[in-house]
Amino acid sequence: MSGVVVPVVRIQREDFDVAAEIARLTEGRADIGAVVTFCGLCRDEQGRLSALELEHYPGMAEAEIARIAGEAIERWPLQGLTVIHRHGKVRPGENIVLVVTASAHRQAAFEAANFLMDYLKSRAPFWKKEHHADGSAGGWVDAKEIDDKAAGRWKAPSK
Amino acid sequence: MSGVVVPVVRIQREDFDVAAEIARLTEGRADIGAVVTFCGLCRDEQGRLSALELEHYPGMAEAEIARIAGEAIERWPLQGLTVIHRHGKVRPGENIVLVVTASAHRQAAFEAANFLMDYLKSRAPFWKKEHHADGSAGGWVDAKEIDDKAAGRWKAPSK
Amino acid sequence: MATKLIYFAWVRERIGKPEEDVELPAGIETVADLLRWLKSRGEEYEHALQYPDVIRVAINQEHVEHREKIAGAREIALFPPMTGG
Amino acid sequence: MATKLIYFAWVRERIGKPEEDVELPAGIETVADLLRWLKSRGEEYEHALQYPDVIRVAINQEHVEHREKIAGAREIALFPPMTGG
Repeated sequence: MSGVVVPVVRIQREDFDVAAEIARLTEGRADIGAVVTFCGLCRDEQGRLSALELEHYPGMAEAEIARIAGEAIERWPLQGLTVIHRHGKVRPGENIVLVVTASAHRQAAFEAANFLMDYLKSRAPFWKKEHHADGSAGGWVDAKEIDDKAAGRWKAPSK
Repeated sequence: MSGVVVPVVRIQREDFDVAAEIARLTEGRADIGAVVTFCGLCRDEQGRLSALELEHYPGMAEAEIARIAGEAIERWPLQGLTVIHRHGKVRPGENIVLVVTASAHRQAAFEAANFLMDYLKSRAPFWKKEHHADGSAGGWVDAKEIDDKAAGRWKAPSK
Repeated sequence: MATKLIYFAWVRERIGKPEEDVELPAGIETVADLLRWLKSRGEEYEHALQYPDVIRVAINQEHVEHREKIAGAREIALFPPMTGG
Repeated sequence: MATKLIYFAWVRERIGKPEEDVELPAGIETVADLLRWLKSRGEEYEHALQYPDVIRVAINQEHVEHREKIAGAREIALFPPMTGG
Protein backbone atom coordinates (compact mmCIF):
# COMPACT_ATOMS: atom_id res chain seq x y z
CA MET A 1 0.00 0.00 0.00
CA SER A 2 1.28 3.43 -0.85
CA GLY A 3 -0.54 5.45 1.78
CA VAL A 4 -3.14 8.04 0.89
CA VAL A 5 -5.19 7.44 -2.24
CA VAL A 6 -5.57 10.52 -4.41
CA PRO A 7 -8.57 10.21 -6.71
CA VAL A 8 -8.23 11.11 -10.39
CA VAL A 9 -11.10 13.44 -11.37
CA ARG A 10 -11.48 14.81 -14.89
CA ILE A 11 -14.24 16.75 -16.64
CA GLN A 12 -13.57 16.77 -20.35
CA ARG A 13 -15.13 17.08 -23.79
CA GLU A 14 -13.07 14.21 -25.29
CA ASP A 15 -13.77 10.51 -24.98
CA PHE A 16 -11.80 8.40 -22.50
CA ASP A 17 -9.85 5.17 -22.81
CA VAL A 18 -11.01 2.57 -20.28
CA ALA A 19 -7.95 0.33 -20.68
CA ALA A 20 -5.56 3.26 -20.17
CA GLU A 21 -7.47 4.33 -17.03
CA ILE A 22 -7.33 0.81 -15.58
CA ALA A 23 -3.58 0.66 -16.36
CA ARG A 24 -3.04 4.03 -14.68
CA LEU A 25 -4.36 2.58 -11.39
CA THR A 26 -2.80 -0.87 -11.55
CA GLU A 27 0.53 -0.58 -13.36
CA GLY A 28 3.60 -1.43 -11.36
CA ARG A 29 1.65 -2.66 -8.32
CA ALA A 30 0.88 -6.12 -7.04
CA ASP A 31 -1.44 -5.29 -4.14
CA ILE A 32 -4.65 -4.78 -6.14
CA GLY A 33 -6.98 -7.77 -6.35
CA ALA A 34 -10.07 -6.23 -7.92
CA VAL A 35 -10.78 -3.49 -10.43
CA VAL A 36 -14.35 -2.48 -11.24
CA THR A 37 -15.19 -0.10 -14.07
CA PHE A 38 -18.54 1.49 -14.82
CA CYS A 39 -19.14 3.15 -18.19
CA GLY A 40 -22.31 5.12 -18.77
CA LEU A 41 -23.22 5.38 -22.45
CA CYS A 42 -25.62 7.52 -24.46
CA ARG A 43 -28.69 5.55 -25.64
CA ASP A 44 -30.76 6.52 -28.69
CA GLU A 45 -34.08 5.58 -26.98
CA GLN A 46 -35.34 3.43 -29.84
CA GLY A 47 -33.99 5.81 -32.46
CA ARG A 48 -35.67 8.88 -30.93
CA LEU A 49 -32.40 10.70 -30.06
CA SER A 50 -29.58 11.96 -32.24
CA ALA A 51 -27.48 13.23 -29.31
CA LEU A 52 -27.41 14.28 -25.68
CA GLU A 53 -25.92 17.64 -24.81
CA LEU A 54 -24.27 17.74 -21.41
CA GLU A 55 -24.11 21.09 -19.64
CA HIS A 56 -22.07 21.39 -16.46
CA TYR A 57 -21.07 23.91 -13.81
CA PRO A 58 -17.32 24.36 -14.35
CA GLY A 59 -15.42 24.47 -11.08
CA MET A 60 -18.24 23.08 -8.99
CA ALA A 61 -18.44 19.89 -11.10
CA GLU A 62 -14.80 19.05 -10.34
CA ALA A 63 -15.13 20.09 -6.68
CA GLU A 64 -18.32 18.10 -6.10
CA ILE A 65 -16.97 14.93 -7.75
CA ALA A 66 -13.77 15.29 -5.70
CA ARG A 67 -15.93 15.51 -2.53
CA ILE A 68 -17.87 12.37 -3.51
CA ALA A 69 -14.61 10.56 -4.37
CA GLY A 70 -13.15 11.58 -1.01
CA GLU A 71 -16.20 10.15 0.76
CA ALA A 72 -15.77 6.83 -1.11
CA ILE A 73 -12.11 6.68 -0.06
CA GLU A 74 -13.13 7.18 3.57
CA ARG A 75 -15.80 4.48 3.43
CA TRP A 76 -14.07 1.70 1.49
CA PRO A 77 -10.47 0.40 1.53
CA LEU A 78 -9.64 1.58 -1.99
CA GLN A 79 -6.23 1.59 -3.64
CA GLY A 80 -7.23 3.75 -6.56
CA LEU A 81 -10.22 5.69 -7.84
CA THR A 82 -10.89 7.50 -11.11
CA VAL A 83 -13.94 9.48 -12.23
CA ILE A 84 -14.18 11.01 -15.70
CA HIS A 85 -17.32 12.85 -16.84
CA ARG A 86 -17.71 14.22 -20.34
CA HIS A 87 -19.51 17.43 -21.30
CA GLY A 88 -20.73 18.77 -24.63
CA LYS A 89 -22.51 16.77 -27.31
CA VAL A 90 -22.44 12.99 -27.01
CA ARG A 91 -23.90 10.70 -29.71
CA PRO A 92 -25.78 7.45 -29.09
CA GLY A 93 -23.35 4.63 -28.40
CA GLU A 94 -20.69 7.02 -27.09
CA ASN A 95 -19.37 7.19 -23.54
CA ILE A 96 -20.65 9.74 -21.02
CA VAL A 97 -19.05 8.80 -17.71
CA LEU A 98 -16.41 6.43 -16.34
CA VAL A 99 -15.78 5.27 -12.79
CA VAL A 100 -12.85 2.98 -11.97
CA THR A 101 -12.28 1.56 -8.48
CA ALA A 102 -9.34 -0.59 -7.40
CA SER A 103 -9.12 -2.51 -4.14
CA ALA A 104 -7.58 -5.60 -2.58
CA HIS A 105 -11.09 -7.05 -2.30
CA ARG A 106 -13.95 -7.28 -4.74
CA GLN A 107 -16.85 -6.12 -2.56
CA ALA A 108 -15.12 -2.83 -1.78
CA ALA A 109 -14.47 -2.21 -5.48
CA PHE A 110 -18.08 -3.05 -6.44
CA GLU A 111 -19.72 -1.05 -3.66
CA ALA A 112 -17.57 2.03 -4.10
CA ALA A 113 -18.23 2.13 -7.86
CA ASN A 114 -21.97 1.73 -7.29
CA PHE A 115 -21.95 4.45 -4.60
CA LEU A 116 -20.01 6.83 -6.85
CA MET A 117 -22.48 6.41 -9.71
CA ASP A 118 -25.47 7.00 -7.41
CA TYR A 119 -23.89 10.16 -6.02
CA LEU A 120 -22.77 11.43 -9.41
CA LYS A 121 -26.36 11.08 -10.65
CA SER A 122 -27.86 12.97 -7.77
CA ARG A 123 -25.18 15.51 -6.75
CA ALA A 124 -22.80 16.29 -9.62
CA PRO A 125 -23.87 19.50 -11.40
CA PHE A 126 -24.53 18.15 -14.90
CA TRP A 127 -27.69 18.44 -16.99
CA LYS A 128 -28.65 16.51 -20.10
CA LYS A 129 -30.60 17.98 -23.00
CA GLU A 130 -32.01 15.68 -25.66
CA HIS A 131 -31.55 16.31 -29.39
CA HIS A 132 -34.23 14.56 -31.41
CA ALA A 133 -33.37 12.47 -34.45
CA ASP A 134 -36.36 13.88 -36.39
CA GLY A 135 -35.15 17.47 -35.92
CA SER A 136 -37.97 18.43 -33.51
CA ALA A 137 -37.00 20.43 -30.43
CA GLY A 138 -35.65 18.27 -27.63
CA GLY A 139 -36.07 19.01 -23.95
CA TRP A 140 -34.11 18.69 -20.75
CA VAL A 141 -34.02 15.23 -19.22
CA ASP A 142 -36.07 15.03 -16.02
CA ALA A 143 -34.32 13.95 -12.86
CA LYS A 144 -35.59 10.60 -11.71
CA GLU A 145 -36.81 10.18 -8.18
CA ILE A 146 -35.28 6.70 -8.31
CA ASP A 147 -31.81 8.28 -8.55
CA ASP A 148 -32.35 10.25 -5.35
CA LYS A 149 -33.56 7.10 -3.62
CA ALA A 150 -30.54 5.19 -4.92
CA ALA A 151 -28.24 7.79 -3.38
CA GLY A 152 -30.22 7.69 -0.14
CA ARG A 153 -29.53 4.00 0.42
CA TRP A 154 -25.86 4.78 1.18
CA LYS A 155 -26.74 6.94 4.19
CA ALA A 156 -25.65 5.09 7.31
CA PRO A 157 -28.26 5.25 10.11
CA SER A 158 -25.58 6.58 12.46
CA LYS A 159 -24.75 9.52 10.18
CA MET B 1 -32.72 -5.01 -28.45
CA SER B 2 -31.60 -7.95 -30.54
CA GLY B 3 -33.54 -10.71 -28.78
CA VAL B 4 -31.76 -13.50 -26.96
CA VAL B 5 -28.45 -12.65 -25.31
CA VAL B 6 -25.76 -15.27 -25.86
CA PRO B 7 -23.03 -15.01 -23.25
CA VAL B 8 -19.37 -15.10 -24.29
CA VAL B 9 -17.50 -17.62 -22.12
CA ARG B 10 -13.80 -18.32 -22.54
CA ILE B 11 -11.27 -20.29 -20.51
CA GLN B 12 -7.80 -19.46 -21.71
CA ARG B 13 -4.14 -19.35 -20.78
CA GLU B 14 -3.52 -15.95 -22.42
CA ASP B 15 -4.32 -12.56 -20.96
CA PHE B 16 -7.44 -10.68 -22.10
CA ASP B 17 -8.03 -7.16 -23.40
CA VAL B 18 -10.70 -5.35 -21.38
CA ALA B 19 -11.24 -2.59 -23.96
CA ALA B 20 -11.68 -5.13 -26.77
CA GLU B 21 -14.20 -7.10 -24.69
CA ILE B 22 -16.23 -3.96 -23.91
CA ALA B 23 -16.17 -3.04 -27.62
CA ARG B 24 -17.35 -6.53 -28.58
CA LEU B 25 -20.53 -6.01 -26.53
CA THR B 26 -21.24 -2.37 -27.37
CA GLU B 27 -20.03 -1.73 -30.90
CA GLY B 28 -22.67 -0.78 -33.42
CA ARG B 29 -25.48 -0.53 -30.85
CA ALA B 30 -27.15 2.43 -29.22
CA ASP B 31 -29.40 0.67 -26.70
CA ILE B 32 -26.79 0.03 -23.99
CA GLY B 33 -26.65 2.57 -21.17
CA ALA B 34 -24.31 0.86 -18.73
CA VAL B 35 -21.29 -1.41 -18.95
CA VAL B 36 -19.69 -2.82 -15.81
CA THR B 37 -16.40 -4.70 -15.88
CA PHE B 38 -14.80 -6.65 -13.06
CA CYS B 39 -11.15 -7.69 -13.31
CA GLY B 40 -9.69 -10.01 -10.71
CA LEU B 41 -5.90 -9.67 -10.42
CA CYS B 42 -3.16 -11.73 -8.82
CA ARG B 43 -1.79 -10.12 -5.64
CA ASP B 44 1.69 -10.78 -4.27
CA GLU B 45 0.49 -10.76 -0.63
CA GLN B 46 3.14 -8.32 0.60
CA GLY B 47 5.83 -9.90 -1.55
CA ARG B 48 5.15 -13.44 -0.31
CA LEU B 49 4.03 -14.83 -3.70
CA SER B 50 5.83 -15.14 -7.01
CA ALA B 51 2.82 -16.61 -8.84
CA LEU B 52 -0.54 -18.32 -8.59
CA GLU B 53 -1.08 -21.50 -10.57
CA LEU B 54 -4.68 -21.99 -11.69
CA GLU B 55 -5.85 -25.53 -12.26
CA HIS B 56 -9.26 -26.12 -13.82
CA TYR B 57 -11.58 -28.92 -14.91
CA PRO B 58 -11.66 -28.62 -18.70
CA GLY B 59 -15.14 -29.04 -20.09
CA MET B 60 -16.90 -28.59 -16.77
CA ALA B 61 -15.36 -25.13 -16.26
CA GLU B 62 -16.90 -23.85 -19.50
CA ALA B 63 -20.20 -25.64 -18.84
CA GLU B 64 -20.53 -24.36 -15.27
CA ILE B 65 -19.71 -20.76 -16.20
CA ALA B 66 -22.21 -20.96 -19.05
CA ARG B 67 -24.85 -22.17 -16.55
CA ILE B 68 -24.07 -19.26 -14.19
CA ALA B 69 -24.15 -16.80 -17.12
CA GLY B 70 -27.50 -18.21 -18.23
CA GLU B 71 -28.90 -17.69 -14.75
CA ALA B 72 -27.72 -14.06 -14.77
CA ILE B 73 -29.42 -13.49 -18.13
CA GLU B 74 -32.67 -14.87 -16.71
CA ARG B 75 -32.49 -12.67 -13.62
CA TRP B 76 -31.39 -9.31 -15.04
CA PRO B 77 -32.29 -7.46 -18.24
CA LEU B 78 -28.85 -7.76 -19.82
CA GLN B 79 -27.87 -6.88 -23.36
CA GLY B 80 -24.50 -8.57 -23.25
CA LEU B 81 -22.39 -10.69 -20.93
CA THR B 82 -18.79 -11.91 -21.11
CA VAL B 83 -16.82 -14.11 -18.72
CA ILE B 84 -13.16 -14.94 -19.30
CA HIS B 85 -11.18 -17.01 -16.80
CA ARG B 86 -7.48 -17.71 -17.20
CA HIS B 87 -5.70 -20.91 -16.22
CA GLY B 88 -2.02 -21.75 -15.80
CA LYS B 89 0.57 -19.59 -14.08
CA VAL B 90 -0.35 -15.99 -13.35
CA ARG B 91 2.14 -13.48 -11.88
CA PRO B 92 1.35 -10.76 -9.31
CA GLY B 93 -0.24 -7.79 -11.02
CA GLU B 94 -1.60 -9.91 -13.88
CA ASN B 95 -5.25 -10.55 -14.68
CA ILE B 96 -7.04 -13.73 -13.57
CA VAL B 97 -10.69 -13.21 -14.44
CA LEU B 98 -12.89 -10.77 -16.33
CA VAL B 99 -16.64 -10.24 -16.19
CA VAL B 100 -18.37 -7.71 -18.45
CA THR B 101 -22.07 -6.93 -18.21
CA ALA B 102 -24.03 -4.57 -20.48
CA SER B 103 -27.55 -3.31 -19.82
CA ALA B 104 -29.85 -0.38 -20.47
CA HIS B 105 -29.73 0.38 -16.73
CA ARG B 106 -26.88 0.63 -14.28
CA GLN B 107 -28.26 -1.41 -11.38
CA ALA B 108 -28.79 -4.47 -13.60
CA ALA B 109 -25.22 -4.23 -14.89
CA PHE B 110 -23.78 -3.83 -11.38
CA GLU B 111 -25.84 -6.58 -9.76
CA ALA B 112 -25.29 -9.11 -12.54
CA ALA B 113 -21.51 -8.58 -12.47
CA ASN B 114 -21.45 -8.92 -8.68
CA PHE B 115 -23.61 -12.08 -8.83
CA LEU B 116 -21.37 -13.60 -11.52
CA MET B 117 -18.24 -13.05 -9.46
CA ASP B 118 -19.81 -14.57 -6.33
CA TYR B 119 -20.91 -17.63 -8.29
CA LEU B 120 -17.62 -18.00 -10.13
CA LYS B 121 -15.82 -18.00 -6.77
CA SER B 122 -18.05 -20.67 -5.25
CA ARG B 123 -19.07 -22.87 -8.21
CA ALA B 124 -16.60 -22.65 -11.11
CA PRO B 125 -14.14 -25.60 -10.95
CA PHE B 126 -10.85 -23.71 -10.57
CA TRP B 127 -8.21 -24.10 -7.87
CA LYS B 128 -5.35 -21.79 -7.01
CA LYS B 129 -1.94 -22.95 -5.86
CA GLU B 130 0.52 -20.46 -4.41
CA HIS B 131 4.15 -20.26 -5.53
CA HIS B 132 6.30 -18.59 -2.89
CA ALA B 133 8.73 -15.84 -3.77
CA ASP B 134 11.40 -17.31 -1.43
CA GLY B 135 11.33 -20.68 -3.23
CA SER B 136 9.66 -22.54 -0.34
CA ALA B 137 6.84 -24.92 -1.24
CA GLY B 138 3.50 -23.17 -1.69
CA GLY B 139 0.14 -24.70 -0.89
CA TRP B 140 -3.38 -24.68 -2.27
CA VAL B 141 -5.44 -21.62 -1.44
CA ASP B 142 -8.20 -22.41 1.06
CA ALA B 143 -11.77 -21.69 0.05
CA LYS B 144 -13.20 -18.89 2.13
CA GLU B 145 -16.47 -19.35 3.91
CA ILE B 146 -17.19 -15.71 3.10
CA ASP B 147 -17.33 -16.61 -0.61
CA ASP B 148 -20.01 -19.25 0.00
CA LYS B 149 -21.97 -16.74 2.07
CA ALA B 150 -21.60 -14.15 -0.67
CA ALA B 151 -23.07 -16.58 -3.19
CA GLY B 152 -25.86 -17.45 -0.74
CA ARG B 153 -27.16 -13.87 -0.63
CA TRP B 154 -28.43 -14.19 -4.22
CA LYS B 155 -30.79 -17.02 -3.32
CA ALA B 156 -34.35 -15.74 -3.60
CA PRO B 157 -36.54 -16.95 -0.70
CA SER B 158 -39.00 -18.39 -3.21
CA LYS B 159 -36.38 -20.65 -4.81
CA MET C 1 -21.93 44.67 -2.80
CA ALA C 2 -22.83 42.81 -5.98
CA THR C 3 -23.57 39.10 -5.89
CA LYS C 4 -22.98 36.94 -8.93
CA LEU C 5 -25.94 34.75 -9.94
CA ILE C 6 -25.34 31.83 -12.31
CA TYR C 7 -28.06 29.83 -14.06
CA PHE C 8 -27.95 26.39 -15.69
CA ALA C 9 -30.05 24.22 -18.00
CA TRP C 10 -33.71 25.29 -18.27
CA VAL C 11 -33.32 27.89 -15.53
CA ARG C 12 -30.71 29.58 -17.76
CA GLU C 13 -32.86 29.20 -20.87
CA ARG C 14 -35.99 30.63 -19.24
CA ILE C 15 -34.24 33.57 -17.59
CA GLY C 16 -32.46 34.14 -20.90
CA LYS C 17 -28.92 34.64 -19.66
CA PRO C 18 -26.20 32.46 -18.14
CA GLU C 19 -25.29 34.83 -15.32
CA GLU C 20 -25.67 38.33 -13.94
CA ASP C 21 -24.47 40.51 -11.09
CA VAL C 22 -27.22 41.78 -8.79
CA GLU C 23 -27.41 44.14 -5.85
CA LEU C 24 -29.54 42.36 -3.28
CA PRO C 25 -32.03 44.64 -1.48
CA ALA C 26 -32.06 44.71 2.30
CA GLY C 27 -34.04 41.91 3.92
CA ILE C 28 -32.91 39.11 1.60
CA GLU C 29 -31.40 36.78 4.14
CA THR C 30 -31.94 33.22 2.93
CA VAL C 31 -31.96 31.35 -0.35
CA ALA C 32 -35.77 31.22 -0.13
CA ASP C 33 -35.88 35.03 0.20
CA LEU C 34 -33.64 35.33 -2.86
CA LEU C 35 -35.88 33.07 -4.95
CA ARG C 36 -38.99 35.05 -3.93
CA TRP C 37 -37.35 38.36 -4.82
CA LEU C 38 -35.97 37.08 -8.17
CA LYS C 39 -39.38 35.74 -9.15
CA SER C 40 -40.80 39.26 -8.87
CA ARG C 41 -38.27 40.68 -11.34
CA GLY C 42 -40.18 39.88 -14.52
CA GLU C 43 -41.96 37.34 -16.66
CA GLU C 44 -38.83 35.34 -17.53
CA TYR C 45 -37.92 34.95 -13.84
CA GLU C 46 -41.52 34.11 -12.99
CA HIS C 47 -41.38 31.37 -15.65
CA ALA C 48 -38.02 29.99 -14.52
CA LEU C 49 -38.85 30.00 -10.80
CA GLN C 50 -42.56 29.12 -11.02
CA TYR C 51 -42.03 26.06 -8.78
CA PRO C 52 -39.29 27.19 -6.37
CA ASP C 53 -39.25 23.80 -4.60
CA VAL C 54 -37.60 22.11 -7.60
CA ILE C 55 -34.85 24.72 -7.89
CA ARG C 56 -31.49 23.54 -6.57
CA VAL C 57 -29.04 26.09 -5.24
CA ALA C 58 -25.29 26.20 -4.71
CA ILE C 59 -23.49 28.93 -2.78
CA ASN C 60 -19.80 29.34 -3.61
CA GLN C 61 -20.05 26.02 -5.51
CA GLU C 62 -21.52 23.95 -2.68
CA HIS C 63 -25.06 22.58 -2.50
CA VAL C 64 -27.26 24.35 0.07
CA GLU C 65 -30.85 24.09 1.32
CA HIS C 66 -33.35 26.88 0.70
CA ARG C 67 -33.27 27.85 4.37
CA GLU C 68 -29.53 28.57 4.18
CA LYS C 69 -28.38 32.15 4.87
CA ILE C 70 -26.73 33.81 1.89
CA ALA C 71 -24.52 36.24 3.80
CA GLY C 72 -20.98 36.08 2.40
CA ALA C 73 -22.01 34.47 -0.89
CA ARG C 74 -19.81 35.57 -3.79
CA GLU C 75 -21.51 33.27 -6.26
CA ILE C 76 -24.99 31.78 -6.10
CA ALA C 77 -26.04 29.24 -8.74
CA LEU C 78 -29.63 28.22 -9.50
CA PHE C 79 -30.39 25.09 -11.51
CA PRO C 80 -32.83 22.21 -11.98
CA PRO C 81 -32.28 18.81 -10.34
CA MET C 82 -29.12 17.31 -11.79
CA THR C 83 -29.14 14.62 -14.46
CA GLY C 84 -25.49 13.71 -14.86
CA GLY C 85 -23.88 10.32 -14.63
CA MET D 1 -18.65 -51.22 -16.62
CA ALA D 2 -15.70 -48.98 -15.81
CA THR D 3 -16.26 -45.56 -14.32
CA LYS D 4 -13.78 -42.75 -14.92
CA LEU D 5 -12.65 -40.95 -11.78
CA ILE D 6 -10.93 -37.56 -12.12
CA TYR D 7 -9.08 -35.73 -9.36
CA PHE D 8 -8.09 -32.09 -9.03
CA ALA D 9 -5.85 -29.89 -6.89
CA TRP D 10 -4.74 -31.45 -3.58
CA VAL D 11 -7.04 -34.45 -4.07
CA ARG D 12 -5.07 -35.22 -7.26
CA GLU D 13 -1.74 -34.58 -5.57
CA ARG D 14 -2.50 -36.80 -2.58
CA ILE D 15 -3.94 -39.69 -4.62
CA GLY D 16 -0.95 -39.30 -6.93
CA LYS D 17 -2.70 -39.44 -10.30
CA PRO D 18 -5.02 -37.17 -12.28
CA GLU D 19 -7.52 -39.88 -13.21
CA GLU D 20 -8.21 -43.59 -13.31
CA ASP D 21 -10.83 -46.06 -14.50
CA VAL D 22 -12.34 -48.18 -11.75
CA GLU D 23 -14.79 -51.07 -11.59
CA LEU D 24 -17.15 -50.18 -8.80
CA PRO D 25 -18.07 -53.14 -6.58
CA ALA D 26 -21.72 -53.98 -6.03
CA GLY D 27 -23.40 -51.93 -3.32
CA ILE D 28 -21.83 -48.58 -4.20
CA GLU D 29 -24.96 -46.57 -4.82
CA THR D 30 -24.28 -42.99 -3.76
CA VAL D 31 -21.41 -40.53 -3.85
CA ALA D 32 -20.97 -41.09 -0.11
CA ASP D 33 -20.62 -44.87 -0.72
CA LEU D 34 -18.01 -44.18 -3.40
CA LEU D 35 -15.96 -41.96 -1.08
CA ARG D 36 -16.06 -44.58 1.70
CA TRP D 37 -14.94 -47.31 -0.68
CA LEU D 38 -12.17 -45.21 -2.26
CA LYS D 39 -10.84 -44.27 1.15
CA SER D 40 -10.25 -47.98 1.88
CA ARG D 41 -8.07 -48.43 -1.20
CA GLY D 42 -4.76 -47.38 0.32
CA GLU D 43 -2.80 -44.80 2.25
CA GLU D 44 -2.85 -42.16 -0.51
CA TYR D 45 -6.67 -42.36 -0.78
CA GLU D 46 -6.97 -42.31 3.00
CA HIS D 47 -4.88 -39.14 3.02
CA ALA D 48 -6.83 -37.45 0.21
CA LEU D 49 -10.28 -38.33 1.56
CA GLN D 50 -9.55 -38.06 5.28
CA TYR D 51 -12.33 -35.47 5.71
CA PRO D 52 -14.96 -36.57 3.19
CA ASP D 53 -17.24 -33.63 4.07
CA VAL D 54 -14.93 -31.15 2.38
CA ILE D 55 -14.67 -33.16 -0.84
CA ARG D 56 -16.78 -31.71 -3.67
CA VAL D 57 -18.08 -34.04 -6.36
CA ALA D 58 -19.25 -33.62 -9.94
CA ILE D 59 -20.99 -36.34 -11.95
CA ASN D 60 -20.78 -35.94 -15.71
CA GLN D 61 -19.45 -32.40 -15.11
CA GLU D 62 -22.27 -31.20 -12.86
CA HIS D 63 -22.04 -30.51 -9.12
CA VAL D 64 -23.83 -33.10 -6.97
CA GLU D 65 -24.45 -33.67 -3.26
CA HIS D 66 -22.93 -36.67 -1.46
CA ARG D 67 -26.35 -38.30 -1.19
CA GLU D 68 -26.72 -38.34 -5.00
CA LYS D 69 -26.99 -41.75 -6.72
CA ILE D 70 -24.13 -42.51 -9.08
CA ALA D 71 -25.99 -44.84 -11.43
CA GLY D 72 -25.29 -43.79 -15.03
CA ALA D 73 -22.17 -41.80 -14.20
CA ARG D 74 -19.57 -41.94 -16.98
CA GLU D 75 -17.25 -39.51 -15.23
CA ILE D 76 -17.03 -38.67 -11.53
CA ALA D 77 -14.70 -35.88 -10.41
CA LEU D 78 -13.50 -35.34 -6.84
CA PHE D 79 -11.95 -32.06 -5.77
CA PRO D 80 -11.52 -29.59 -2.90
CA PRO D 81 -13.77 -26.52 -2.53
CA MET D 82 -13.19 -24.27 -5.50
CA THR D 83 -11.04 -21.15 -5.33
CA GLY D 84 -11.48 -19.58 -8.76
CA GLY D 85 -12.57 -16.08 -9.62
